[in-house]
Amino acid sequence: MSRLNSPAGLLINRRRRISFCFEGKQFEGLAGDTLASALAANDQWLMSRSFKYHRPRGPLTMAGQDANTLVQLEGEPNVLADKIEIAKGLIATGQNCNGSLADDSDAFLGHFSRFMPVGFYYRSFYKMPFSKYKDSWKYWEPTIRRKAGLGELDLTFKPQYYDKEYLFYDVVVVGSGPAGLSAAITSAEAGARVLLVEEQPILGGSLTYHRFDQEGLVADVLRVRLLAEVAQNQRIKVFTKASCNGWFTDNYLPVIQGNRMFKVRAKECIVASGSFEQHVVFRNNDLPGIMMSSAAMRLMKHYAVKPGQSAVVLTGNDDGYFTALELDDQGTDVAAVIDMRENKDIHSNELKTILADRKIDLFTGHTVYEAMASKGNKKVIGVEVRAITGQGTVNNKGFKIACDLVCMSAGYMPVYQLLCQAGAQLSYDDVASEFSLNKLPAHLHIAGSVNATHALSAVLTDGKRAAIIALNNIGLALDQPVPNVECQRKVNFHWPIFSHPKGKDFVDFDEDLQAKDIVNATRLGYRDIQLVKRFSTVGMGPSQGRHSALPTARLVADSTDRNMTQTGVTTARPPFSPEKLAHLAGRIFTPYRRTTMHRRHLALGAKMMPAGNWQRPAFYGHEKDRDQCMHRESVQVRTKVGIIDVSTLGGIELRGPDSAEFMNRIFCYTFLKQPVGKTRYAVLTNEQGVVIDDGVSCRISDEHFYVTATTSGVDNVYRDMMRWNTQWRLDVDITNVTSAFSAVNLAGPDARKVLELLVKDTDLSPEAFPYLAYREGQVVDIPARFLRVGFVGELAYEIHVPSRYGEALWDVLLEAGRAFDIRPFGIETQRLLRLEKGHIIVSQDTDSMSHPAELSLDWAVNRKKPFFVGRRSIDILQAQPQTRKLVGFKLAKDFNIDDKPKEGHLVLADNHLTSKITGNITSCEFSPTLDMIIGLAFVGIHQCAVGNTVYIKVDSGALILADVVKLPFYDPDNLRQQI
Amino acid sequence: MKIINCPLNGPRNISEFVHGGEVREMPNPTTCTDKEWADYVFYSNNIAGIVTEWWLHAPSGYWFIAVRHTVSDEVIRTFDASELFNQRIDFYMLDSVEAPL
Amino acid sequence: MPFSLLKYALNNDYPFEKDADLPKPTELKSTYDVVIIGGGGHGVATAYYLAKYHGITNVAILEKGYLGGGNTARNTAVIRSNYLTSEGVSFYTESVKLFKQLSQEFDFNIMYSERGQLTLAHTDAAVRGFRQRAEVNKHFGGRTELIDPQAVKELLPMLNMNPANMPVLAGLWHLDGATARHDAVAWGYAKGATQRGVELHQLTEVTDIVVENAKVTAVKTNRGKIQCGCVIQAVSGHSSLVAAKAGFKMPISTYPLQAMVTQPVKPFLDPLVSSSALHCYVQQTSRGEIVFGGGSDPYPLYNTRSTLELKESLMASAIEMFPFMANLRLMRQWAGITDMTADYSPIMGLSPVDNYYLDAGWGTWGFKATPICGKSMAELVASGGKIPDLIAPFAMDRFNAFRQVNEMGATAASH
Amino acid sequence: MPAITPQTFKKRSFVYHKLSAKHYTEIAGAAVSIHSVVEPQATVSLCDLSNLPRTGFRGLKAAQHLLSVGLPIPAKPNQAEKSANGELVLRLSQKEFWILANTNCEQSGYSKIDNLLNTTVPKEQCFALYCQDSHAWLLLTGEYLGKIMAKLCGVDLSSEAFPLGSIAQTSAGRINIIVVHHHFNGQPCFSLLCDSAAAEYLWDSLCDAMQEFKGKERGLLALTNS
Repeated sequence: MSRLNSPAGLLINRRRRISFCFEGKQFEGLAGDTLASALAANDQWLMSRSFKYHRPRGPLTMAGQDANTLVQLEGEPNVLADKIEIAKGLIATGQNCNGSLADDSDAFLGHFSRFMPVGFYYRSFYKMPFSKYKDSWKYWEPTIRRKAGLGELDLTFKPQYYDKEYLFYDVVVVGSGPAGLSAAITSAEAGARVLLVEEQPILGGSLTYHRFDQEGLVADVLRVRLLAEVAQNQRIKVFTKASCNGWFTDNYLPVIQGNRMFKVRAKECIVASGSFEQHVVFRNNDLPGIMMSSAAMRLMKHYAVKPGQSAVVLTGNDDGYFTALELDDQGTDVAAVIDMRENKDIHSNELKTILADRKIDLFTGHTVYEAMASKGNKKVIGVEVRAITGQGTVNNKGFKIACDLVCMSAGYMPVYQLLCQAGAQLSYDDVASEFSLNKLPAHLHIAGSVNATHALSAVLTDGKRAAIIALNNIGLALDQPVPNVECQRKVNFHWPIFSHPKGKDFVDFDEDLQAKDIVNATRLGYRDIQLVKRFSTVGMGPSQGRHSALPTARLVADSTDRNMTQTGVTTARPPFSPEKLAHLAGRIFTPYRRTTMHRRHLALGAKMMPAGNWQRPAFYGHEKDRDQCMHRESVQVRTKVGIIDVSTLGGIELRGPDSAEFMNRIFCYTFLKQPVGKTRYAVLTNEQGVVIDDGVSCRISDEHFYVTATTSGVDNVYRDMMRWNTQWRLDVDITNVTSAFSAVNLAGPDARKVLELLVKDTDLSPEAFPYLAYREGQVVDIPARFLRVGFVGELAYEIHVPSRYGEALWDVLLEAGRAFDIRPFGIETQRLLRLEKGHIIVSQDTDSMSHPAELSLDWAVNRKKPFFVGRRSIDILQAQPQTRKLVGFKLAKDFNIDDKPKEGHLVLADNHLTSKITGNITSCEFSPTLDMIIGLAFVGIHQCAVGNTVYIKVDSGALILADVVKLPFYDPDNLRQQI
Repeated sequence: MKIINCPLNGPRNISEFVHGGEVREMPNPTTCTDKEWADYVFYSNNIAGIVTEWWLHAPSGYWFIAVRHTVSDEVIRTFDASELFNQRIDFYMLDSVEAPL
Repeated sequence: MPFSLLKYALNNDYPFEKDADLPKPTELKSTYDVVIIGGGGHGVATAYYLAKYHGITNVAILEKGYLGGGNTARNTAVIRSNYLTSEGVSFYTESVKLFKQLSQEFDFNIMYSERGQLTLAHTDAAVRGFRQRAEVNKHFGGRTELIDPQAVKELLPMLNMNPANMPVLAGLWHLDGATARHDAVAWGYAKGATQRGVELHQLTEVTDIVVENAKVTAVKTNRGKIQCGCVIQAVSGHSSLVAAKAGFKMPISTYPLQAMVTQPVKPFLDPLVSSSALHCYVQQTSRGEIVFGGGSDPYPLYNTRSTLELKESLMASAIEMFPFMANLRLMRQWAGITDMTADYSPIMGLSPVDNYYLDAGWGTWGFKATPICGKSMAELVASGGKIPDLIAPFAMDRFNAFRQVNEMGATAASH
Repeated sequence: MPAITPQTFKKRSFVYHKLSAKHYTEIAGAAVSIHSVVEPQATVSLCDLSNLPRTGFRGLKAAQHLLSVGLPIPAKPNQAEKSANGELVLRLSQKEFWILANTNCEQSGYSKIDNLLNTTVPKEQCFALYCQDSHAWLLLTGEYLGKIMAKLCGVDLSSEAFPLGSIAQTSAGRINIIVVHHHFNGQPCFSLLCDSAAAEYLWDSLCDAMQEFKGKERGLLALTNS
């Protein structure tokens, strides 16, 4: 494993060798190597197979900006080999190949490319002559799906720990090239707190690999100087190996580093993201060994890897010459420099003379027309060079040059992704033949080559310029003049596209798209760049058009007679580079709420069920014994005494002179005259007249109400109350006291006996404390609010205590209740008990259309009031003929419980299975107390009379007959709750 | 993430806020026509431009008013609701509809 | 390799113009019988059926951007009919039927793929609602069942049965659930419509609508004024704004809806899976990418910007459902603009302006209705305003009468 | 007399089930953890103060009421101020105030809170709040306060942006909390007040966030004496 001598190899530690495994073979690399550089150092250039034709692919950018080096790790697909560092024992394989990477039996697909014109799958795979399939896509899709996709997921993979952190900075600089460094230093020196974000392991950007001068000294000297200044400045925080992966409103920047996503808020953001070097389109331009000049430079300078023995440099700017010099210096024989520019367009004569001095052949006005490959297209072995005769046209004769490396410098595309996400726009400069950015939002700035500034000195000034403008926004560096930046350097060749009749002249490497594919898409009528993308899939691959955007725009503009700016590129969307779901999810926060009695329920073996963020006992016992448990618990409540934790019930306090007036406006019933010490049922409708919540209103004093709300509803009820009163300006104080109180409902004939053991300061006798009354007292020494309400239809006390006493309340009640066989019951049981009483549960027995009349709640609505929320809508609804009603129904005594209709089953208009749906079952249970199946259901208005038969269609498809009955089912005269 | 400047708590991430819909005047429920009421309950100008809206800062339970552009999403101004709602609102029965609403 | 591709192989320079799918741009005429505002799936479908079944071809589709560039391009291509109300289910059931034949009908592959859709219930309330949806669906001939956790597990062995501490209590298994190449649907309709003489004008924006004594007579565009017999407005995401040009309000508020997609991986997920409680739905495309969608943005906006917070919560849900996806990489995030109605049902039919027909309020469920909506709107227009029974319940004035068609819950996060 | 446990009294903390503390003492009629096993190098400590007295008042006359019992009134909302006796007065809005007991536990420190409740509260425009029960009270002390909270909360709580005496009513780990930056034993600390039903959740979230900094649960005395 030979490496170039220092100073080459900035990123590697020559003393630490690391062994790893690729495609089952053992390799050795150096610490700091990426998988790709280590493989290249071992002369292993084949790293992946292409998406469609399974063509061999090797390094293209060496910067993680292409899909050519996507490999499979254990438990992780689609990993960029030129980004991931090797580690001891790393095991990687190629992906998307049938067989092995070296021997992929799907490679034959390449020969069939002529059968696969752009969008071919729209034109085929749906007809199938002489076949039983009407639509043959059913038949083809599985095959095509198997071929599609790249890596494979390990379905048993267990996620590791990822988390997130918020950061706040005055200035965030994205990219640490010369522009970024100069911007960061300028900002910090002016007193700003700066975050400098760099994807690579070291700062410097192009200074770490690019060559700016003949001797190749400038870059290192400058980098060392700037890095020293950064290191000295305490105000600069440096993130390396970190990717700023998006721009979101108000400079909100996700920066991913290690297992953490930092969510950075920047007062000012300076993007110095540089530019992507662009490839030249010619036949077989995708062969391993053909790469961007910058890739070859990175291999040498970062990893001390010799990119090839004999090189051809294909360029459209001066940078190619410097690449040639570097290759020459590093012992790669430079067979020729092919400059697409005509002689007259090459301004620097000394570059030519240096090549001459070094005996490097230079062909100007020429291009590589085709690359020759070794067997199986595994590696480039030479190129055919032809003279350029016009835009994209060449002589019909050329000459061949043998080489194992082709470096391409067609020019650059600004790294516009973050900026276009921020709303910046691209416009094309025909003279410079490049896109440039404009219309940036406030507080977002660009500097360097992303700002179409290419000469090193200009780039440094541009960083300073951007910084000063940014600093001025936050009141810094006000005294410093804003330098103006001059840069004439032309780096883009106007038409580096040389289509070949035999194709394989790739525009998009990710998607195996050739020049003709793009043109043909427009010929088929898909002329808009967006349609071209959608039809041909250009730019839809993992590298999201980093290299295909510019040539595609050129081809589309040319074939639709529109200019480049009109044509544009497809929309840039986050993320900048593919990001793991784990990074986005981070340490997942799933808030939960617990009542103070939670541990007691668990200890008693409750089957818990989620209720919003709460957990509540459904019943006590094992899931499979649901019915028996509910049976036992309900009978206990009916015959002795039971206790249920109702702490999750919402509680809202209204205090002040206008409390009653406010209640009157919010709830349907009237509350002005509600007596102190009494409770009252309160129904809530929204402005559409739909019932959205209900609760019990307690009048504690003239100016003090305590009203309950449903567990899931209270937050919205409270918010609505607050908003209404922000408008009404009534003199009332509204407090959500839901978690300030823990509460239980002690229900059953023996409830009073239990309570009498514990309550000494309150007369619990029916005379002193009748049904629907409200009292305050103490349970032992626990301050408590007592509500005598009848939800379950027995003598019952709802006991609300300050939450800190909640657990103790449960303890003392169970202790005292033991003498009476007290048994806790869950909400499933409570649902059965209230069903026996015909009480509705809002959201179970109501839907998003139910208004009070449909629920027979007219009695709880006072339409004589001047106003309550939803009142006018109710008037309108009541004036219309009703269509349905919620009624109680029962099944025949002997009905088989196992065929019990379920909640959600349908009510039909008549006894024909196909007849109109008139309603649905909202509640249905077997009542052990009544020994029959009972329920609530919406039925058509013509069906709702007591005594009617309704037809229920159950999931088996059978029709069940049920009788509409008067509610309540149990204790029709409501005597039991009054005792 | 977008920042909204809460009049009580200062600039905060929008995830701390709950949108409460446009600030709209309720027609007199006792005198308006059914159509006017339906219009109030269901219909909306839903304009692409500057709207005045209710926003709640959830952690502090504070309702305030924001003026926002529904295309640029720029929040132009936020202020305490008392600027718009500065006096008690009452409702009256039909026989006294001339009373102010 | 199918024969249909042979011709391309035999001819090295195949004249693609010969069988172009879409004609080259042409000049606007001064008058059309029918002007359709909006060249999305619904607009071109309506034009297609007008031409095909009613012989009405003097039709101009005016698209301010590019064909199918609105929500047709941005939706996540879920096709299903498992709604809640009789009105909704019977409507969408018809749509699914039409979808199945489109490839043959167009002679253009829309890649209709019946995968089945599974919606997870994590609360007993959801179980009740799902059971009702299943029953209503079956009642109208749909293939939908409520399945127990065991059956869910068998269908998706890799699913976490207790995501975010929300146990999977049941699943709504909708066999008719399918997906298709959403763009291709618009292209196929456009192909069929233009081949029958309909004109598709892209980059043509309606700037004003001329209404004379309560009757629409012309539209003004950035390319000049056009007289017209009638207008169909099919501009999802901008319904209120275009209606305002015609002078009336709509019961709509407009919200962004975001979606995202991962890098392609080998197929492992057949059905479309969604969880109402986690506000997340997941499907794998035929290209191997995983597409995620969630709930709408929390406040109204006419802007397709992406937000990080939505992506964070959606990916958290995704990992809760499928933990092994943690190392999968997200590639792209985008957004569409959706018109939400108060009852989560669309608006189709007449408007306060004569000869001005509405196809709006499609919220997050417009794509799956494309064929039947186009067909019904074409009937409506061809009959000169006689409303087909199928869409009668969706008239805009249902709101004046407080007669909503409530699909809330049947739409949330499964689009 | 048997050792005091969290269940000795009927008043119980909302997070006591999470505490690993072995020893408790009585403070204001409830058990407060006084000590936990903790390595000396613990740079961050989390302490449950839920059983320490606190109260609040809201209304136009609330400020007046506080003044009448000799408590200071912070100038602006979202500011906190220590009273002479060491109570912490939080101003949460123009007319809402919370009072947290002095954290160094001489019983005298607590009488003041009781006074507040017992001394006649103005009849109107001053309503006692229920923060003793509606909210749990956790104390985060030591270094890295800002960095720990930055893993849960989107508000900049670094000492520069969130100086001593600041209050943030915000959201952490997706629940609402009130963060107060004050001094404890002369050291900067955060008092965290969250919905009492979500207290165990916040406790878990904080323990997770502290791990990186070797944070540990500690008892009140252990803190005061350190």
